[in-house]
Parts: sequence; structure tokens; C-alpha cells
Amino acid sequence: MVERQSPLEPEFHVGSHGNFEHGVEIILTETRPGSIVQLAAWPGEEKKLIAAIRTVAGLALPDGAGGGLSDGVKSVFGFAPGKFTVADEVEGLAAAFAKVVTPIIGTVTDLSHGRTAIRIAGPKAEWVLAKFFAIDFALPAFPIGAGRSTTHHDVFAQIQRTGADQFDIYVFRSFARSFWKALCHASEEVGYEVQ
Amino acid sequence: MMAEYSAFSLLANALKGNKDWKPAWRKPDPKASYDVIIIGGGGHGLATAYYLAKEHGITNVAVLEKGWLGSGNVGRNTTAVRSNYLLPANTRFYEHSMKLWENLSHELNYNVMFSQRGCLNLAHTPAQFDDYARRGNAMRHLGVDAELMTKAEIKRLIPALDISDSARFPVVGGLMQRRAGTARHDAVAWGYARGADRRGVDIIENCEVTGFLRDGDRISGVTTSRGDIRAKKVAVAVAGSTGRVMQLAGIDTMPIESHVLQAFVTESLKPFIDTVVTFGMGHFYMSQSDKGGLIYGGDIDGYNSYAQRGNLPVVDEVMSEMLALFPGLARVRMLRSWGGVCDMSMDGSPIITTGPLPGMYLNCGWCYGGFKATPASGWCFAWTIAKDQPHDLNAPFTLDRFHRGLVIDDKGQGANPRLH
Amino acid sequence: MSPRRTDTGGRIDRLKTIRFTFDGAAYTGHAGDTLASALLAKGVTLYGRSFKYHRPRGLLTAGVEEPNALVTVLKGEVREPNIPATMVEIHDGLVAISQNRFPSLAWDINAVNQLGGKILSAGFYYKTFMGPVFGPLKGTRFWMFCEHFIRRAAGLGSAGSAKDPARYERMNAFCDVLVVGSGPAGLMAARAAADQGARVMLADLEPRFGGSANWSDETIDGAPAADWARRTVAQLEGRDNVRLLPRTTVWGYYDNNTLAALERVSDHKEQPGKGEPRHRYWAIRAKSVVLATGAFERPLVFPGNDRPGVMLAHAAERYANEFGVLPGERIALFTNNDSAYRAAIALKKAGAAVVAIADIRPELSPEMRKLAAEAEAEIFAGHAVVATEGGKALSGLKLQRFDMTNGALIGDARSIHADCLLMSGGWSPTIHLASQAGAKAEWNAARQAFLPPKPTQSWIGAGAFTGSFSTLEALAEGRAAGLAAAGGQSTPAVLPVVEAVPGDPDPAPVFEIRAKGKSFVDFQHDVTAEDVRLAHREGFVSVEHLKRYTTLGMATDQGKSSNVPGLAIMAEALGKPIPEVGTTRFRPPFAPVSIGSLAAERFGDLRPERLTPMHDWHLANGATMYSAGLWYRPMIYGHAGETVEQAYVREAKATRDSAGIVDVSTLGKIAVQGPDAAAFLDRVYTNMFSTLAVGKARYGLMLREDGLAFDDGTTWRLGEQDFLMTTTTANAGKVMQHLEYFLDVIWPELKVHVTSVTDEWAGAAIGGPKARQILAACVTGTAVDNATLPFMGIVRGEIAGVPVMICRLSFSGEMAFEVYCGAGHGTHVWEALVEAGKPFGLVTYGLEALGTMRIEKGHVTGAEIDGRTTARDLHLDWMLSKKKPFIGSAMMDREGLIASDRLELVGLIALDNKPLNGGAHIVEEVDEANPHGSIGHITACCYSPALGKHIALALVKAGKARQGTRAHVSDPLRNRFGPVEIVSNHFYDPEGTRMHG
Amino acid sequence: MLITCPYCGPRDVIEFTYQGDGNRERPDPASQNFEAWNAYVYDRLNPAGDHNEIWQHSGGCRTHLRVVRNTLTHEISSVAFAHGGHGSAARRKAEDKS
Repeated sequence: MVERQSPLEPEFHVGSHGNFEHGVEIILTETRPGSIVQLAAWPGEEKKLIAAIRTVAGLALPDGAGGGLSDGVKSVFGFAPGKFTVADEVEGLAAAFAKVVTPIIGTVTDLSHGRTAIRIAGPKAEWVLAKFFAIDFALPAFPIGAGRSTTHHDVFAQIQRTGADQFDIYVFRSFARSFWKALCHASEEVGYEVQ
Repeated sequence: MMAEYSAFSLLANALKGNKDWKPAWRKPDPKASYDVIIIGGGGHGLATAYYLAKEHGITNVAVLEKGWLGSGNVGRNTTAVRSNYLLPANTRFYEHSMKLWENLSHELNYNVMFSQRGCLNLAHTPAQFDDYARRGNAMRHLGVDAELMTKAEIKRLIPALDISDSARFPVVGGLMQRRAGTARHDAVAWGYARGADRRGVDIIENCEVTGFLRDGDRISGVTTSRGDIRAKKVAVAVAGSTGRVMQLAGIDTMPIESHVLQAFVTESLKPFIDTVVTFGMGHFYMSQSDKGGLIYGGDIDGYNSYAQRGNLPVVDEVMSEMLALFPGLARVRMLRSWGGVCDMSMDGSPIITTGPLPGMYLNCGWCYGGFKATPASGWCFAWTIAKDQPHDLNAPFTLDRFHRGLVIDDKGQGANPRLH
Repeated sequence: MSPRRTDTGGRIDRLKTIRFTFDGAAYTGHAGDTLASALLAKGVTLYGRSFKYHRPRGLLTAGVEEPNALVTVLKGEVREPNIPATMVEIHDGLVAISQNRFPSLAWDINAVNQLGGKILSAGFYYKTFMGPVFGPLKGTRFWMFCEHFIRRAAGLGSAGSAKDPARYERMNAFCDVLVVGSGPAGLMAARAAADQGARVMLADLEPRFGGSANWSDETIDGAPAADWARRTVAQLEGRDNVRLLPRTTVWGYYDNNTLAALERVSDHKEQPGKGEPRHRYWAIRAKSVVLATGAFERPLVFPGNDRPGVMLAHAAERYANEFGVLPGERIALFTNNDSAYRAAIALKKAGAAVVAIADIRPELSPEMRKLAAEAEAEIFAGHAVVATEGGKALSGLKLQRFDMTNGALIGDARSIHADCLLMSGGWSPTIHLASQAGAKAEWNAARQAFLPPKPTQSWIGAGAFTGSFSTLEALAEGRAAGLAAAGGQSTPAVLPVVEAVPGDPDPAPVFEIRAKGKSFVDFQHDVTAEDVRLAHREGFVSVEHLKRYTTLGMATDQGKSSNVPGLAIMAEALGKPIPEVGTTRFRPPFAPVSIGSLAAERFGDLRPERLTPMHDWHLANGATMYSAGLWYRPMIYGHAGETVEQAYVREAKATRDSAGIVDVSTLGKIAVQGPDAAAFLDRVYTNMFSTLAVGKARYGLMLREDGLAFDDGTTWRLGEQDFLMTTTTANAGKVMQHLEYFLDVIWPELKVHVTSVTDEWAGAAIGGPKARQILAACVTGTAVDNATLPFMGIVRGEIAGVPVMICRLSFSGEMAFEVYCGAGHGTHVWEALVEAGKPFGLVTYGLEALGTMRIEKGHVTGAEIDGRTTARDLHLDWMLSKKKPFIGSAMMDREGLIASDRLELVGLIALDNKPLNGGAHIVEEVDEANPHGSIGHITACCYSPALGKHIALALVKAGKARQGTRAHVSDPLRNRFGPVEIVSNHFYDPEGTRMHG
Repeated sequence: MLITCPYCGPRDVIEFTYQGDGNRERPDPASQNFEAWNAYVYDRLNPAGDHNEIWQHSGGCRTHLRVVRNTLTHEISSVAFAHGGHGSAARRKAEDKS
């Protein structure tokens, strides 16, 4: 298997940065899932798609807009009406879904190469993300597991909260390096570590 | 008859404690009827009245303004005057305007402070430079001044500009129109008002048009907050409110959307930039007023609005583009922002025409280019009203050009007003 | 005698000494001082020069509304002009200089303007400088000559051109209740809302929370008000549902309760922390807002009211109580209301002599008389100040009996010796944010002030903002507002006990004392009462005309203290009540905001960079990058010593001779999936796609609704219901939105999903006579011969262990293939292709060579599909299906779009064998002196290595019919004129034998 | 300005793209009624007051929304998915004629 190149490579500097002498309050990393798949149901077929997600990924989606969950290996969340992003540590998710999500239910689009997943964690994660996105990151407004589609100027992002202090951000690969640099820059104030 | 303004009259009046100055224009009550009523006491309406009187001898004219004179876009713009258009219909028209600007202070005996400090469009890629060359050459082929500038020449002209190669969008050159410049916006309204008034035009403020009078199919006057006024001809020059006024005439749809455009000024600074400059990789333009404030703006907010107020996304975008060109301005402060309502037409070009109803004449669709057009707009509209047909210069700016596929689309954006 | 530091008192830290300079002189102050208070403590009386007359000016205020004392703060090469000294917190190493003076603040040449006095009245510019009607100075020249000097005299501070090294940041915040202002009302509101469990933000533009509590002599619950404020703040600090924002000016109230605020994070520090911004721009979406923004005191308008040493009464009170500074030793007061008596007490307590209180009102309450007695001040009821004396500091003033019913001055003036005159003309609630929020203020005749309107957005007012000027009212209203804003029920509660000096909140309705001499209304812009009356005389009577004609209220303080007096004087001239003159609508910002803060994180980084998967490879292999929208693409891979032209000619030639490879990853790619995908594409494209076989690609053209050409590209049918659409790089986003709009709004019944997969795929186009051999050498799992992979065919295989999709299509006109693989494998596959190509002489080529080959082939791009051309203009009418309607089909045949004189695509060959220029025009006859008669323009040009000629594509009027004729390029901008032959746009291999080959 | 997307909740206007007058009705694709086509492409209702508009939540879920917004105050009184059916709050005159 040929390893995938990360778009962040030249700007990915493992170690502590910024104001870390006062404590590291942010951990940044690239999660590099093997699969990122977009699933979309035709109107009225959403339930079947959700069932398919349970079958293939073993994840039971909660009801409601932007609902989602993560088991640490696989993650799923809704980002638009009838549309979901599913990520898995291993490759091959798109093929697995293609067998289950029939044309009657909806479509499967493989974005494993096209999106870059960046994880931001730590006590200041909400603070740093609030510098970029005009959405409310407070836990009651953005519960664990939930997903959001939003944008920072030209950079479109899907964000899933995967922990009280942890968010996974999916951005277009071509923008990933620029976004990463901006994220690092914005984290300097509170001290950050790249892992 | 009001006195001529001059250095001498200033001195003479100063010696008398400035007690003898007279109102710049009369405040008459409306008469029962006029030959021509112009709805809209903005720059275009006032200029139209002035040229009707001066060029066509039609002086039994009333200009009706719903609020205070010049309260629309003539007093809310960023004061740039230029004729650097791509398409011939626009270039010819705006160049006619430029020629009128060049003698306007004399003509009106009112210093409108038209200052030909130049307008420079910055290009940031070789392809854009070629695009600007196309436009500059189009201008030159119509006898309008234009020149290309190199990076080094630009740096000499605007030392504060970032021309480094490390800029996100490095400057590769620019298109300069030296005869372009700025004018004092309010003075244009006041100068035309005074000029029209001196020729007998009635300028009636606080007179809101509430409906149209009809004689059969023909528009024969207006109802207003100050009573009914009859007229042989009713001209509409209310850019920004065109939708509202045309609705009063029963015309619900127009090839126009009203959008809000924000503008900004910084605190006063010592001379910083001597010319009008525009950014090529976004939408940003800036000049410096005689008082020292940097006056600048960018895109429209991008949604229908009559509110004369915008929102933050455009504010942030404009300031970001400003600093991309002038990184030294980060610590300078924005003093004031405001919003004007623009008639965004479907091709980015204006409408100056007879009709669309009998007895009516329409001047609208100025997008955000109306200020520089003021003299030519008034001049052509007066012609159209007086002769019941357009002048060659405004003949292309019809209302039916959209349906006929004869659009004048300088930006090539199609029927998408928010992109013009 | 002069101002000085008091022996005790103030909320400064007298143990901490801070060193700074002003105009080069070294000073010391204390922690907690502003530049204004520290300089005042050192006896400085002269702070700035006014805008027009360059009059010497002292401190008028102690806060954000300061019009006079503007300074430039220097940080190395970086300048921050026009900052009120009252808003600069001193720190060690602070360097500030005065402005608008030459050569020095004390001796300013432009002070000569004062002699111009009456000539330089309001609006004088409009009446002169027109110049002669003929001769060398006609037209605009004379004005521009004069303007040159006017501009140099105008302006305040200077901006720098050095890039500010500071960092600016934006922060998005959400809260239930935003409280603006932290005086007693704001603190009570914040506490009450926080007690309800609401998410609360409390912002104050001052470094210290507490507002008037910091400088009033009042007590709250038995302790000094400042202590009460400190305790309340401490309680709020401990709560995790409260965010406190000191040094934060809420400056904008936008739609749907979106507020903008500026936090000055590190201006008060010698050095910011690592990564710490200078300013933080808060965009706050608040469910509800409590406006507790207080009120501004107004000056009185009388001759000499601008002399250094004349100050607002509450400002002096503040300097004394908050900063421990006395603005003078012998202080006189001039007032039309009770509030100034507090200042008398405060200054007396702080150690000054209060020599006189001139009160416009003939009748004074016993309470005021008692206060005056306490201050040991002589009272002059029914008197007014009619003159002040002194140069750069006040030495005395003149009083005269005044009849407030008719404004008459009676009897002889008497002189009073004083070094400081305090004035109070009543108070104007700080209603700016409420006005920005969209409603019109209401005049209150009793308060002689504009009070906040009924809310049009979700806000609640409290305290002086509402016209309730007492602290007790502020506490009660603040609590009620906080509760209501948090959605709590108003319950009876015991409010803190306030001990305060009494006072009637209503002033006498007098704003101006008319006597001989210049009386200033707008201090910074030098607008006098006479200027306002001149505006009236000339008919500039509406409030907006007044503003614009005189520039009243347009200075950096935005008329915070001058608007109401100006209106009052106009109203009197008109004989109308004030509200009939009009109210000014306040617009953002409440106070000036740094442009850096508004650009925030985009300062120095305007747009993100968009990079292809092979970006780093290109850089490592000598590519010169070209910025195309947000993308970066290789322009050339230059060799040492090559010019751009030499490089692209070499690359294009090598491609046509053997093979070349180019990164095409930037092409827009859209997955079009679903049972109705084919039917949808038939509607979107002008040609048919439902007939396309699986495993084949087709070139498609889209029109806009108005019938003009929109975009082109190939679309690949990967499965029965699965298409991969490609778009031009520039239009990818637009096409995506176009498709989404039609699917979502117009044809929701179609079962089609569109997804941007631009970034999923890396794309490399490899073309040239050897291209197939190179592929054959590295592709496994499929053959690439003509049978397996015919023109427009698609196969799947592997390259270097990576799955790839290969489509045989050509932009260069050569036998060519587009190789797509997962973006993460892009460089891997690219390197494998380059390696496989080595034996075949494969070159990498950039945009320039790509452009050259496309010009040779006559393919169109954005330069020709420019939003004004039709399919026919571009000779693409063969693609307009007659079998079906498509987007634009109904509109494409309108008269203007089929006119005979439209610009049509042609080719040009330079007959003088010299380079052509993009943007050059085409004429039938050259006229170098007077260029005219343009019939079109060049859209793209190059030297064609295949033809050995300089060629171009052009759009020319009725161009098709001109093929085979001669014309000329006319490029006066670059002085390039010369003959060309008009030919077909298909210069090279028009039959396409090479790509089909 | 905030628009409450039925899926994403209240979001800043920066996330949205304006798609104009929502009263326009596209003629049948095969229609040869040029007046109707012209009206659809070029003519707009432009009221001072409540306006039916189409917005795309382009920086979010990318659905199109039918929004009723007051052009004098920017107040939004309703938001719904655009594909939920065409609004009929303000019928245009051109349609009535055709």
C-alpha cells in the first residue's frame, strides 16, 4: 500500500510552540483517517441511510440536525439535510457503503483524499476555534458527537466535537496547509503542541 | 439675483461680519403646475434641472426632494470621478461627464473641488495587466487618456503601497487615468442647486411624492406631501429608491435591485496618498480627502436593502484588502462608516430613457457609479426630456436593452446585480 | 500656578513610577495614569492644535470624547496617530508626540490661520479657488494648485508606511446578555443577569470597571462607590458564566443583535506576551443587550471657551478623584445645571480653591447654595462667562449678569482671576449604540437631551443612558435590565444604599452666551457659533446640511459633545424647537477603531493559499509559480539563464516533439450522481450527455440563463448514474453554485447529488507523440492502446501501485491523456510518470506553455468566455443541441445576441514578426497619433514554436467574415502598432490528426 | 445579520450567498414565451418592506433557503428550505399577464 502524502507536511512541526512556557493549552494533530465518505439520502430515504450507517459502521446516529457520534475509530455526523460524513481509521469505507447504499436510498462519495482531518484538543480549543468560526462552540450549544458545517472566509469546514475539549475539523485538502498554519498561529497565544 | 462667489466677495463679506450672505438656493412653495417636474433632489435630479434651464431654456421646472437636498447617494459616495470603462457606450458617456467636470466649478460659480489627481487600477497578475491594457486601449481609441504604469512608477507615486513580491497578490503594474480624480460630493449637489435656482428652477425640499396623477394613460403630475403638482413632463431621478417610486406608478418589477453599499473614512491624516487607487484582487478603492481622511469602500453587501446600513462581513473584507495594499495603516483608525442604497441594474450600466409610461422619463440604475456620472447624466437626461428622444450618448442606455439582448455588461457578470 | 498632583487620593498606584516621553521630553507618572492625567499632573496645559485655526488647546475631557488632546503614539517605526491622550494608558517606554503643529506645539506657524478668521468661515472653500476662466490656470489647475497647500495644512497626525509587526485577532462570541458599560448600572445588570445563570459579557472601554463609581464622591452601602464597584467586579470575576472585557469599546450595533467591540489587549504593556494580539475584535452575537453607556457632559458655548485651562466639570472631578490630579489651583465654574456643584466639592476636597461659581440660572436651590458654601465658593447666580484670558494657559475670565429668558447680558463685566475654568452645559445620554441599532432618538425638553428611542432590536437601557442621572436610579434600572435581559422575573429586592449629593437632573435650556469673540461649538474642527448662524443664513438648516456645510461633528470625536449645542444654536436661529431641526443618526463606530483589528487575522494574510498535491514537487523542481485565483500553478520550469519566453517555447516545443506533462489538479471537479444525473446534465449542458456511454467522456458547454457562454469542460461518465464533471479552474465555485441552485430551487424533483471533488483527485495531463508510450511504460492493469483507450475513452489501472483513472483527451492538440489519482498519491504518481518519461524526453510544462499550445489550437478559456460572448461568437454553435431545451436555450437567439457586428473569435498572425501584446486592439487603419476605430482586441497571444510566428487569439467585430484579410494591431499604451493577418482560430493541426493519431 | 438556517441554526450572513428575488418563476424549459423568460431573467420585485428571497447557506449545509426579510429593517420573519415549495406571498405582474 502506498502511503498517502499529507498536505501539511512541510508545516507540520512536532513539538511545543508559542507561549508554551506558560503551559500548553492546545494539542494539534492530523488524524489521517483512512476513509472519509460522504453519504447523501434522497428525500424520504434518510432513515434507510441511517440504518445503512449502523450496518456498515456500527454507529447509531442520534436524531436531529447535526447529530453524530464517534467511537474513537469511526465517526459520523450529519452536516446537511439527509447528508452525513463518515470517517474511519482504515481505508475501504466507500466500497463498503457502496454495497449497502443502493441508488434507491442515495449516493456515496469518497472524499478520503479530498478532505484533511485536523484535530484540536485542550482547554483552549473553544477559544482558538472561536477565532475562526462564527459558531457557538460552548458545550450546550455544540454537544459531543455533533457536527457543524461552517466556513472561515474561503475555507469550508465540517467540524465534529469528539470530546469535551476536542474537535475534528475536516477541510478541503488544497486549503489544509493554509488553514493549519493559521491554526498554529492562532494557538501561539495559549501555547500549543503538535503531535 | 444672488451674488457671484469669489475671493473678493469672501473678503467683502468678511469685513461685514459675514452678515450679508444669502441662501444658496430659495425655499419656494410648490406651484400648481410646471413644465417639468423632476422627482429627486439628488445630484442627478439637480443637474438635470440645471441643464434643462441652461441648455434648453426650460426653466419652469420643479425639483421635488422628499428630505433634505442631496440626502441620497450624492452625499454618501466615495467621491471618485473617472471615465476608465471598457465598453464604448460607457466610456463615451463617462468621458462626456469628465469633460463637464473639468469646467464645472467655473460653470456653476461654485468650487466643487474637482481635483484631477488620477485613478490607478492595480493589476496583480500578467493576465490582469493585459485585461487592463485592453481597457486602457479601448479608452485611448475613444480619445480618453490612459496609460500603463510599471511597478517602479507606482512605487514612486504611492510610496506607502506594498509592492513587494512577498505580498499575497503582488502588484505587477497598473492602469492610470490621470484626468480622473475626486470632487467634494456635497458641493456638487449644492452647486447644481444654486445654479438651477439662479436660472429660475424651484427646488422644493421636504416634499415627498406619494403618487402619480394621470390624464388617461399619460402621467400628468404627482401627488405629494405638499399637495398635487401638475406637469407636462415628469422625470424620475431617484436612484436608490427607483423601485419604490416606480411602484407608485404601478410598475412593480424593474431590471433593478436596491443594494446597500458601505463607505468608510479614517481620521484625518497628513497627506498619505495623492491619487485614487483600486485593488485588483478584490474590490477596494481609496483616496484621501482634502481634510485628510482616507475615504474608501469595497463591495456592496449583496442583498436587497433600503436601510442605508450594512453589516460586518463587508467591513472586515474592505479593511483586510486595505491592509493588503497599505500594511502601514493597521494603526490608523476608521472614524465613520455609512451606507448608501444603490440601484443595481442587470448589466451594471445605467438607464436614461423616455418612458416607460407616456409623460414619464426615467433615470436610474447607476449601480455604484452614479457620482462621477452626475454632470453627463443630468446633461443627457435634460436632452432626453427636452427633445423627447435620447442623445446619442445615452441612446444605448434604454430600459428594453435587457430583453433585447443589448446589455452593456462591463464586468461580464450577466443578470446578477450583486456581482456588478 | 499650574495643575499639579494632589498629595493623596486617586486610584493610581503612587508606589509605581512610570517613565515616558512626550514631544521628546521625559516625564514620569504612576501606574493607573493616562497620558493626559500624567501630563496634567506635571503642569502641562498645552496638548494640541485645532484643525483649522491651529489654536492652542488643552484638555477638555478625561475620556473617549476628547476633541483636543490628540497625540501620535510611536512604537519604533510604527505610528499610531490621533489617539486622545485621555485614552492612552502610560507604560514604561511610551513615546508620544503632539500633532498638527510646525515646528513645535508651542510655536506653530499655521496659527497664522487665525488671522484669516472671518474669511475662513464655514463653507469658504466653495466660494473661491475657482481660478481664471482662461489661461494656463483654467479648468481645474488653479484649484489643484491651492489644494496642494490646503492638504498640507489640513490633516492631524501622520500615518506610517512601515508594516505594523503587531498581531490583530478576531473573536466570535455568543452570549445571553451583553452589558455595555460597567458603571453602577452596568455592574448591577451584569450581576443580576449572572445570578440568573445567563451567559454574560461585560464590556467597558476604560481599563477600570466602575464608571462613575471611580470618580464620584458617593458611597454605596456605606463604602466609597469605587470599593463597591471593585467588590462587585470581584464577584463577577469568579463566575464561569461571566466574561469581563475591560479596555473594550463596543463600537457597532449591527443587525440581529450582532455587536462589534474592540479590546485593546496589549496597548498598555511595554511588550505584548508571546502570540498576544495588540487588539482583539469581538464579534458578539448577544441574545439581549443591556446598554448602560452613561452620558457625556456638554460644554457651554461662550467666547474663549476653547482656551487651555477650560475643561468640562466632571472631567476635573475625574482628574481629582480618579487620578489625584488638580487641573488648577484657582478654579472657577460655569454651569447651567446642578451636576457641576459636585465638581466644586471634589476639587475643594482635593486642595484647590474654588473661586467662583457662575450659574446661568437666577434662582438656585438651597442645596446648591449649601454645596457652594461647602466649597467656599462665591456664587454668581444669573451670570455667565463672557470672555477668558491667557495664552497657552488660562489666567482669568470675565463674568457678566445674564438674562436666560432672552440671552441678554446686563451691566458691566467683572474679572476673575483663575487658572482653570470648569463648565457644564448639561448631559447627553450616550445613545449611539441604540441609534445604530436602527431607531430615532427622542428629544426630552426637561433634560434638554436626546433620550434613547424605543428598542428596535433586543436591548434594554439602564442608568444615565436612559436619562436617569442619579446613582440610585442607575442601580435600580441596572438590576431590572439585567434581570429582564436574562429572562428573569423582576422581584422586589433591597437595593444598595446610596449616599450622594443631591441635584436636579434638568439643566437650564441655555447652550450659548452670545458675546463678542469666537465661541466654539466643535472644538476640533473649529466650528464656531457664528459658523452655525452663517450656515443658517445660507440655507443649510437641516441637521445634515449643518454638519456637512460647517463640518460640525465630523471630527475624530464625532461630535460627542458638540452635536446638541450645535443643534440648539441652529434651532434658535430658525426659531424652531430643537427636535424639528432633526436628529443625527449615529453610525458605526461609536469611537474610532483600528483598521488592523478589523482585518484581524487577515492582516498580512488576505486569502488562504490553495495548493495542488504536487505543489512542493513543483517548487523543488524549479517551477516559477503563478497565482491563479487562490491557487498557485507552475508558470514555467525555467532553466538557468532562460527568459520566460524561452522557457515556455522550449516546453511547448518539447511537448509537440516528444511529450510534456502538466499539473491539472486545479480544474474544478464535481461528482454528479443519482438516477437523474444524465437528464440533469442534458439540461445543464448545451449538448447531450444522456447518450454518453459509460467509460467515455465528452466536451460540454454551459450557457447562463441569459444565453451567453458560461463555462466549458469535459464530463466523464464513470457509471450509469455517476458522472465526473470538470470545469475551468476559475469557474469551479460558480458552476457548483449554479448546479446546486437548479437542483435545489428549480428542479427539486430531480434525484441528483452534486459534490465538489476537486480536492479528491490529483490530475496530470500528459501529451505529445510519445505520451502513449510513456503511459504504456508505467501503467499496469490496463492497456492504453487505441482500441482499449480510444479518443475520449476512460480506463482504470495502476501506476506505481496506485489506482489511477485515465481519460484520453487533449487540450494541447497532441495525443494526450489525463491521469487522475487520489490526491494523497498525486506526487507519487507524478514522479512515476516523470520517471517513466525520462527515456522519451518528457518535459514538465507550466501555464505559459499550456497557454501557447491552446492558442495554437484555438481553444477558448476565460479570456474569450468573458461573460459577454455567445457560443456563436466562439464558433461553438455546433454544440447547441436542437433536440432539447437547455439552460440558456430560450434566451440565446435574442436580437442583440445574433447581431451581425458582434465580436467573434479569430486568429491573428503578426506580419511584422514582432511580439503581440494581450489587450492590444485591432483597427483597420493605423493612426498612431489619434488611435480610433477599434474593431476588437487580442485576448491571448504568444510566440508559436509550432508555427514559428507571433500569433494571437482575438475577438473582432464580424471577425469570421474578415478571415483572410489584413488589419493592424493598435496598442497605444505600449506603442506597438503593426500589420496582422486575420485567420481562423485553429492555427495548428485543424483536422486534429495529431490527437486522434 | 443572522439567518436562522432550518438545519444549522442561526448563522452569520457571511456564510450565505444571496440569490435574489424569490418570486421569480422559471418558465417551462421548452416554453417559447419570451416575455415570461425575460421577466424571469431580468425583472425583479424590489419592495421596500417584506421581500421573498432565496439565499444559499453556501458556507454551511449548502441548501437554498426561502427567506422573508424586510428590506427597510433587515428583520427576518421567516426562513424555510427552498425546495419545500415555491412561495406565493407576492405574485409578480409579468406572470399574471403571461
